[in-house]
Amino acid sequence: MSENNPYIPMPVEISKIIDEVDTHDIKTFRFTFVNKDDEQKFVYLPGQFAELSIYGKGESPIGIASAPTDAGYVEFTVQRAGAILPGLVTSALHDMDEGGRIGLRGPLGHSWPIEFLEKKNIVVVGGGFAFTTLRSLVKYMLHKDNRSRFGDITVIYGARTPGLLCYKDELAAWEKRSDIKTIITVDKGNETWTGREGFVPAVCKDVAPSPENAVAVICGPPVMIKFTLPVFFELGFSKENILTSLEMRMKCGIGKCGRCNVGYKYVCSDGPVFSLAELEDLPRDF
Amino acid sequence: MLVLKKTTIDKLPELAACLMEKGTLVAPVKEAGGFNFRAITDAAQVDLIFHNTILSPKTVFFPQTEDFVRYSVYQPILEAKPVEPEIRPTFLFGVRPCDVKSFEIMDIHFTRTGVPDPYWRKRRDATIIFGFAFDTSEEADPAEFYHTLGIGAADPDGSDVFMLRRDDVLFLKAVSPRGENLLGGLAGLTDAAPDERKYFDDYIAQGHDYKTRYTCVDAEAIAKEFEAIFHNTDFWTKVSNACLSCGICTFVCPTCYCFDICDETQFGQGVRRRVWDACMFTDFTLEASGHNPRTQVYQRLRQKICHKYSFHIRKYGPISCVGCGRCTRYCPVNIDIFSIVEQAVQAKWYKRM
Amino acid sequence: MAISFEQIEQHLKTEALKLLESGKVILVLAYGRGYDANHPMPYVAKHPSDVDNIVFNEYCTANLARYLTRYPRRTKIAIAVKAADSRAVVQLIQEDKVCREDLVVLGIPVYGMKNFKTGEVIDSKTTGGLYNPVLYDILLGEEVHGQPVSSPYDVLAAYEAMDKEERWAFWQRELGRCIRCYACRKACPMCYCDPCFIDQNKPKWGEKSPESPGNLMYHLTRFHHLAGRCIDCGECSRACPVDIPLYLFHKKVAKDCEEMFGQAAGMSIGDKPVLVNFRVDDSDKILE
Amino acid sequence: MSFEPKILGIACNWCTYTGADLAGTTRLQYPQNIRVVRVMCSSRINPSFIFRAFQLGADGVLIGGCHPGDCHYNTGNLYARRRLAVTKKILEFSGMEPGRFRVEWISASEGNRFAEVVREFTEQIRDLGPQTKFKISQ
Repeated sequence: MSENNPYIPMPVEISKIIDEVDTHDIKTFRFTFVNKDDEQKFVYLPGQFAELSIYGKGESPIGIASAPTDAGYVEFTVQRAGAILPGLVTSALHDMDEGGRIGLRGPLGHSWPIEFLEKKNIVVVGGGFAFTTLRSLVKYMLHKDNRSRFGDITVIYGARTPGLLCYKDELAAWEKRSDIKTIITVDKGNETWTGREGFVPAVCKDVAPSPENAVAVICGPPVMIKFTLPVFFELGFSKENILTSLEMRMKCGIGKCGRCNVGYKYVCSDGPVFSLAELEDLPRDF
Repeated sequence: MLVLKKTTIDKLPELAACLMEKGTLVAPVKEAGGFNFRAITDAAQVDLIFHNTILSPKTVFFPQTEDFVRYSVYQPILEAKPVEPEIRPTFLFGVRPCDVKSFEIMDIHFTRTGVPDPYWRKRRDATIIFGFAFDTSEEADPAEFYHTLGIGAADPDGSDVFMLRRDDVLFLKAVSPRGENLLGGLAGLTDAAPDERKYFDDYIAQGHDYKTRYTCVDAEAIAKEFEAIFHNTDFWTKVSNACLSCGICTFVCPTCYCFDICDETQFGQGVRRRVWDACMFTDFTLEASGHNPRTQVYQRLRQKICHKYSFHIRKYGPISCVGCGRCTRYCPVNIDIFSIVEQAVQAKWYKRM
Repeated sequence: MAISFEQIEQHLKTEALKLLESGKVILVLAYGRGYDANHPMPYVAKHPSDVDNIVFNEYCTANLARYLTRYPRRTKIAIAVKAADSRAVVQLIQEDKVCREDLVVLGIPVYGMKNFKTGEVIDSKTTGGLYNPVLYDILLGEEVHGQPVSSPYDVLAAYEAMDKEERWAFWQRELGRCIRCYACRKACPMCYCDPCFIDQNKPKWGEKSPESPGNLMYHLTRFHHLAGRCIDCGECSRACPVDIPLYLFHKKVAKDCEEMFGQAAGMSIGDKPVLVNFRVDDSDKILE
Repeated sequence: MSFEPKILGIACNWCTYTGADLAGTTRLQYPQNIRVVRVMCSSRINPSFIFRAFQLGADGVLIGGCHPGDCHYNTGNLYARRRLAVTKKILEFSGMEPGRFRVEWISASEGNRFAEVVREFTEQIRDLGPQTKFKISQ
């Protein structure tokens, strides 16, 4: 039963832990595969997710934060969760050290539609730590082999405070590059913050990316998505060209356990990436 | 060639013993609360004088708990061992036609689409199904409505061997090649006489005339109808006012497949297993972030009914319901899925036709 | 029989109509027709025109008090209660889950109810054995007197007489059948916790799979949580799809509580539930 | 191999636990079969602790609290008394040997009494033998 059993995770080792934010509850974990075969099998594209699996605690679906162009490892940015029922997996993971081993099941779900994005101008809009799969997308597009396949890239990324911005080094590097326009905003700055202040929807309105041959890729907390979608719609983006990623409680990740459905679609196997046009076809039950 | 054999009800233990030699026999057994399918340990346990079981025969292919991996929290992950399920040739004996139909519907979900589920597939492949016609001389149970779903009281489709009882004689007909092979090798069965063959064929043909509750349901149309009333909160509140939001209807249902994956650790040793879950439970969709898209009873009942009569149709084609009536029969407050469907049918499209 | 089911149904309809029309309540919790006459279901009448759908017959066993905690406070509700159900209402008032002022209690004096699944007559074996509601604003009919009264605890004698090994085997067998559909807790008017202790994952009190240890933990703790609160309506056992006689254990705990603390659950609004109360002169003997 | 009972002691911080301390500091001998968990008050003890302890292999559970009337929080042990009485009845009706569960009031000055109770209880459990009913098989 161990061969090709979709429920059995592959072992991975934590090779690096990066503390992303000043509240220390969001960390990026870099994993290397214990079995080299697994690395060959783990072929993914930005936007997909995987189940992080710790025996005795459970499994947790997390978006892949690294890009397929990062050879030899995969990264996941994980927040310590638990509002009503404690997040057992994320807490256990946060308590682990480099060298620890856990299980990984994936890649799961559909990626951002790379072929559809090719030759188009891309507007990437992210908020908070939901930026993970967007970071993967941006890294993928910025890779020297891929950059020419895409048009202009604009990144609009916001967090509540400067300390809560993830991937600070990378953001700084992007800001220096000429082939990507990076706009970073915080809801409320501090004494050292010299960048923009303001909510993501307002900033989007302000920046007003052109809808001409452009696709908006949006991911963030529900309230940000709720207010950002209309902004892009007003800017003239068609519903097919506004993409977002949904979240639901998942267990199996392969469309069998039946809990992550929105209408007739399973978020895990039919999503998590949906265009606004697709979402409008589904009942508002998420 | 049509193989039709017969035996008598009092010789049932002999037939059971014969099957038990060849593998595991799963058959209806009378228990304290009613009948259930159980692995038979004593041939005399098999009891065919039943209407239908409490839990559906899906328990054979999709047991309530299925172990995936055994692990120890003290040992590295590489020491975790996948659990090899013990799967022997199985004879699933005495399954009602509507339940046989449910296997076909579940096959679509588990093995015919997406990533196949290895456990369902292996168990399914190892099993020979003995369908068993309803007794059409009895009055139908008021909860049943398989007629609505186009299933007859004596449909042999999907079975490997199909059985029917005439007083104290039990006829067994091979439906599939596997069934034919099996029947040929079973001792103690005698060939049926020509007039009995006629009786058998007539009985099956007449199965469709046997009336359970009926309403005109067309898969495509009903799917659309439920989509149209999905946001009609008044309708859903009304039908769910009585709902207790327990898990009975989903646990007894032959086509409900939702499960949870849990890690259960005792004394440092644990097993990761899947356990049935129910969309009626409050924490079914509760995310770790605290967000729960279905906090209200009406949302959960709506999910259940729309899943069966709308989402499943759009995703896989058939209606995910076989009209066995279990959910209605065991509901502590008599919520009836048939009445809800009927109300939805009467709501609009039926009138338009 | 002093009063027929048809008369009660008539009274129920009349009172419900009056209450809804006058605006004194915004909803009436009563019984409506299910898929056939023998299978009525709880029904919520919100509009005077809904009143026609109200029915009452011998199969109307459900305890409607279960639905009270589903509505926000200050919702004006009229509720039809039979004897045991009225105790549930009293108990909920004691626990401050509902306000007395929000409720119009329509009492139904009745005996000879039947289980709609089995047709069995429901008497003091599975429920409290009372005929008249202990609390009502409007009585639909007249109080029943002169019927034989038997103790609800008589049925326990056989089980108390068992030795502990036999009893252990009995409960192992019964609770071992549990499929963890949680109908017992959902049918129970007193089980209103969200999340229920068994759904908590830190600490994880019991296993989720339907095997003996988890079942034992779930049921024993549930019996404990209902100690001094169970009003003996028997709904848990009737809801159970595999017929586990949960009422026996609940009755036993109720009996012990009554003996030790001298108070039965849900009999008077002024009482305090026994386990959130104490007397300085409680005897240490109860611990022996 | 002779049977060594495993006993879970749950003791209130103010009386029984301090009493146990006193037993220790005065070098009183009592069996090592008891593992004491300290809680702030006997009324903090959730009955599930007791069921779970038995499930996880305790052969006996001993609960210690302040004498009624002496509770550090005035009334905690009075609630606990009622609650634990119910726990005892439930264990009994489920078929568990009643002798495996005991509640004792032991004050901070009763080191002797603590040692005595533990000795007595351990012997009692030893006589009852291993607890197999609730224990989850490995």
